[in-house]
Amino acid sequence: MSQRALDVSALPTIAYGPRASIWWGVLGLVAIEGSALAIVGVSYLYLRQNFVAWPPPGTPLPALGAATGDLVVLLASIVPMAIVDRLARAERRRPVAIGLGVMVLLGLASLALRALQFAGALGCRWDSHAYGSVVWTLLGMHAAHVLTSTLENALLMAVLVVGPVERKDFVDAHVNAFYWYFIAAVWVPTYALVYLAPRFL
Amino acid sequence: MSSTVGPTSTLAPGEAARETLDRAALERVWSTPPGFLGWLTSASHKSVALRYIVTAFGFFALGGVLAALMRLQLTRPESRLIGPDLYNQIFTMHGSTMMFLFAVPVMEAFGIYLVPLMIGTRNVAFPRMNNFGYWIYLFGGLMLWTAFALDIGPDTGWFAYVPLSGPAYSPGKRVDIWAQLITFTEIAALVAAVELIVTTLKMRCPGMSLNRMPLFVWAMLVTAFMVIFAMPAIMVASTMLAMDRLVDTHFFNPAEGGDALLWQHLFWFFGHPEVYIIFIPATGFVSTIVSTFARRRIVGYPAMVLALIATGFLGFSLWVHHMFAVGLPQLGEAFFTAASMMIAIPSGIQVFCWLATLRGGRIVMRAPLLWALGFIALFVIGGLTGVMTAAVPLDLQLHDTYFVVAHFHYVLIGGALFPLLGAVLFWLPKMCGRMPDERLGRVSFWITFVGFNLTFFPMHLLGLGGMPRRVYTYARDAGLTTGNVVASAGAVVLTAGILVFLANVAWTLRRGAPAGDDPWGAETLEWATASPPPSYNFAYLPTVDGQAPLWSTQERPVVTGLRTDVREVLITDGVDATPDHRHRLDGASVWPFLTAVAATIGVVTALFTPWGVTIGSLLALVTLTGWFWPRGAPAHETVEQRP
Amino acid sequence: MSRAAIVVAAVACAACSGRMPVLDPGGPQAARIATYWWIVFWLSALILAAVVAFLLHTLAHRRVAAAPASLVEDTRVERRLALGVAAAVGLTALTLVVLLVTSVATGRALRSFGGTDPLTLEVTGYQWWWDVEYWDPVPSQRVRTANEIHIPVGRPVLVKTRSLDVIHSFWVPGLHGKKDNIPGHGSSLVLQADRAGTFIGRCAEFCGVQHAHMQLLVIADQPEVFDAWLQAQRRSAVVPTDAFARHGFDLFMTGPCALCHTVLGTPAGGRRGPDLTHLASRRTLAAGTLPNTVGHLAGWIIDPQAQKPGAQMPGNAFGADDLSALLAFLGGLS
Amino acid sequence: MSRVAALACVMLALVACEREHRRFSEVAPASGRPTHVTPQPSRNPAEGNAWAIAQGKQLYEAYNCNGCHANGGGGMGPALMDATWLYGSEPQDVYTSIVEGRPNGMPAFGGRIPDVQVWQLVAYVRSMSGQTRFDVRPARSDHMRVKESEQARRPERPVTAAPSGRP
Repeated sequence: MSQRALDVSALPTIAYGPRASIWWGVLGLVAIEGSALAIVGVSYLYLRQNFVAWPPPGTPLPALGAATGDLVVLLASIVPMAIVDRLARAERRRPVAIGLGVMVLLGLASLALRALQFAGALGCRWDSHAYGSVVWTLLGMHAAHVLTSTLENALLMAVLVVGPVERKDFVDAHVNAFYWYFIAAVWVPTYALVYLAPRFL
Repeated sequence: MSSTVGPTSTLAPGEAARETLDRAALERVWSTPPGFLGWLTSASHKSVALRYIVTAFGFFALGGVLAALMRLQLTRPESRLIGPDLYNQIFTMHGSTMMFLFAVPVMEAFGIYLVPLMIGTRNVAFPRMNNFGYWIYLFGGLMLWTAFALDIGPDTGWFAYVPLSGPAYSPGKRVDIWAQLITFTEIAALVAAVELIVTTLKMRCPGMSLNRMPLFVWAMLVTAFMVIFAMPAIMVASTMLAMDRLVDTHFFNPAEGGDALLWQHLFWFFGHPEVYIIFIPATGFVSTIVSTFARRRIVGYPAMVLALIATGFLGFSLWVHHMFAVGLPQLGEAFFTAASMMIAIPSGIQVFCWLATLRGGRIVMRAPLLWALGFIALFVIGGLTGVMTAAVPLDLQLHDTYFVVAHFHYVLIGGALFPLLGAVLFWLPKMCGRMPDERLGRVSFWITFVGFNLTFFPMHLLGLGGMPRRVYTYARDAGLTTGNVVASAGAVVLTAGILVFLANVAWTLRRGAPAGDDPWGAETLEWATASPPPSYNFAYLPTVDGQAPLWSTQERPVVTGLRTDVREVLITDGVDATPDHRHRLDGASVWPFLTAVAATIGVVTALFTPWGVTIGSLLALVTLTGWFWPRGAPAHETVEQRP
Repeated sequence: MSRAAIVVAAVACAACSGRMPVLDPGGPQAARIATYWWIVFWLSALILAAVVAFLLHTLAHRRVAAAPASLVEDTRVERRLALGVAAAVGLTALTLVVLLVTSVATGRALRSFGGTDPLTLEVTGYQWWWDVEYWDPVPSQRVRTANEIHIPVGRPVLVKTRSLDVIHSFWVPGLHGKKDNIPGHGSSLVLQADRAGTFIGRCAEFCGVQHAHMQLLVIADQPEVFDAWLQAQRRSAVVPTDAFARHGFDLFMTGPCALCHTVLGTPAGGRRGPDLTHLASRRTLAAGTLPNTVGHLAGWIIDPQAQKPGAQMPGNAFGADDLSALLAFLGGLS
Repeated sequence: MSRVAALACVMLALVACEREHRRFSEVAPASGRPTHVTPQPSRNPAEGNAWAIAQGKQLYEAYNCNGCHANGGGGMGPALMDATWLYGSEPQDVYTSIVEGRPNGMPAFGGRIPDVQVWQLVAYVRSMSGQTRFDVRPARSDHMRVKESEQARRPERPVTAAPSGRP
């Protein structure tokens, strides 16, 4: 059989980045959620055409404080996430667990800041007018992503603490990082659209 | 049965013994648990896909019954048989069922069944997700049909235009049911799409570089990408609609800055690609069938691939041709007319390549080929009427009339159902190991073909005669009676044809002659294994060196060294398919089923209260934790590390 | 088979075009569209015939497949096939360019109609009837009617489409294509009749339970006939002097009718249903559902849900005498 | 077991029909001439039906109830969403108010509005203060937002009390 066989037994059983199939799966998720957010963003601009003033009269410009804090937290969180990513590739169980714990705290901080934005910074309710509906939806969708990813990080941390730990858990940590980069990065245009655009449009 | 690919392979006696041992080990690891539990938990792409196909045809039958009811009502003018309220539910259910519960799922199901076999691997990339997608799909369909049985069927058309479908003009939960059906559909379709993309890109057998991929796999790949970029639009739109109805947002309320046209843009940005999501896999069927029975490769493989990709892109640039009657700027009209007409070029390329293939081949006339040939004729008609409706001036007359009904049934039945039925006959031997009856296959084709044209050709004339779509009746003196009577008579013939076809399938399953590995003499890898394929697909994964591995006279090496004690597959490079690493897939699990139940509880509760989202999420959190919680991996994969 | 279908289609089209409003244009807009239709139709028929003929010829002269499939190919044959495909694709592209250019030209022609002094109408779609207002700079000269439009032959008519509930679509196939009535968006189209006659119009966008029974009539008259009609429509109704009809008038005003319907010159000012000031001058009832006869009107008043289930008009249990009186009053609204 | 399931299905069906069924063909009883009709002491057929309440909402606008009761907030006439109802908040009470009228300006609509529509109006008026089932109350209309929608309204249990200075 050696003549007509391609022996793959020497190949590794773990891979990171685009070599791993799960990485492509997460890329698909990112494409789906990125398109969905983009479509809500386009809807925001489409609805803008129906208004003379944006935000409509009686609704203040969205306050920047909590949202900018959110921006700082999310962008800063890329650093610990990148460290977790590197530690995961080195398959270091305890440091990865600790790093994920930090990420969970940062995710909760972002969600707390988001709650402040809903509670006051937007200055309107979702059922006030179409402007209110679309900004609540944009922020809500993004918050749902932050929440999902934070829960994933927490679950993975629990797995790493309790065990038994498999090597593929580190690949999971690696793709969690990939997903988190997307979430942090996509907050920049979302923030610009919701908080900065009304000041220029 | 041979473990190598190519007609001349043989095995030495020692190797045969080894193969027997390997097969036994693989069967132990890959087989689905028996009984009801196995049915719930299966992680096999084949059993999940077969379930998908059977369920989809079940919904097809239900949708067909609705179509028959509509034809019955329209046979006579001013008929009182079915009232307008029920009729509106019926045509909405017919459209939603056929599009969301039959056409898209059945195409993706064929992809899930065939793609791993065609690219020479053991399963799809995420087997548990695959199972989850099926349950979500099934629960979505059951929800819709339960609602219909309770007189809460949606009644605003499969396009659910606001403000008619909005909170002010559609009280009750009918439209909410429709919006939540979209949630189910989109989850199932997206899961299958990601599944197919990752499987195709990362799990092709060594040697199957992108330029050697079978055209059917290309078609499924393009389709999956279209799903990924089209579905989010309807996901956003239906969420907006549900929120307008449930928590009083104003997305579509013109008095508060919302916009009815926003819905149309979002819906058709999904809705038009949707048609290609159904049609492109069908072209994959046709390419495969034509190539097999013309006994030669498809003429112009690169042109075919480019045409598929071009269709995928162009499909997103012509949604506005569903909206010409709203009144658009002139430049916009010209652009969208041009884009809509341009898509005829890739479609034309495919048709001409099939014709050239037949011309240059040596044709074996068998029933599956007959369905493919019928497709070519009907699809050309549907394509030409499509060009007619793409021109703004003509569309202003034809839009929303029975002409359009005729057009899209030519495209969807002629262009997708005919190839699908051909594909059922073609792959039935592979799926069940038995040959369908040739004569019944031909008879059912001719009855269906005649019945189809009798039903839908007169509808062109009805449209020109001024009959709008979605009317439950028409006046006695409107001059529409003859056309409607002919169409209804045609529907009887069409139904008879489909019934003969189904009888053939039923006969095949019980009495069909044994098929053997490759009864048609086809070219792709699924024919290199047993019929039906073993749970692990191939004892040794094949390698290929060309587009038609089974027609190659070269003997090719097989892959060895994959573990047989766990569900291990080979992950290869995305472009040239060189081996990269070995990967262990998850096995059967009940958690995907439970997660689907959790999601369903959440979605159904969300019909009544926004808390449904929270309830569903919390339940899903529990089941997902169960899903991903480690349960002892094989020793070589656990980490022996200081904690 | 399909060739036969095409022949049948062509014959059927030719035979029925008299009965098909789209192909039997009554004005320049519909005529332009019909011309374009015939260009596209014959080109399409030609293409379909060519494809089917090629396919049938291929099947009739097919080579027998004795040997199993092989990958050995004759380069000369391959070249010929590829050239054939390329030529066919080129022809397709050329055809599409022709169709695109003629389509854009037709579109431009449709926009160029309009003239300087069009008759202006505002057509508002409601579930499930049409409200029509003839515009005039002097408010008192405006005319409101329902489900029936009279236009003068030879003069362009600017139809402004709008809606206050759901989306409808104004479509008179004998005169022009359709234009949607969309809440929050105004739109318009210009149509014109070149011959006197009655053209049936319909709502073409699904708008709810009674979408099927939402028609209107467009009646093209010679200009002087039209002017007389318009003058008549400007007159308010008068309170009947005849005691019987007067009883009907009282019933109308104090009963359920006046809450929904307007009769100009009387206290009735409801706007939920059609304006009835000139009901008796119209040809149909209930948006083209029934002919306007006394019998049908009586049936409609008593039990509209039997004729048009789901319509907004409720049933009314009038006694025989009251009903006759009401009909006498309504019959006087000409 | 299967009997329980069947029973559950039947009940589900009844619930669904009650909530969703659209009764187009109900012909109103005699309403040709203004008469004083005494309310039937039956339960309101429109109360649990989403479509009927939505019809009531449309009629509320069409018959210009807003003219005096301004979106339920009150104006020339009393508010319809507060905690104290002058003439009672039970369906029969509201029916009587509409059909027979009330002192100080509420006209009698008996004979002008068919009975079916009166019951639809009654159900809608009660839904404004959240007194009907939450799953049949209307969502927002396609108008300017002036108040929260009926479905978002917290249920009110108003008491009947004639204010001082009025009979």
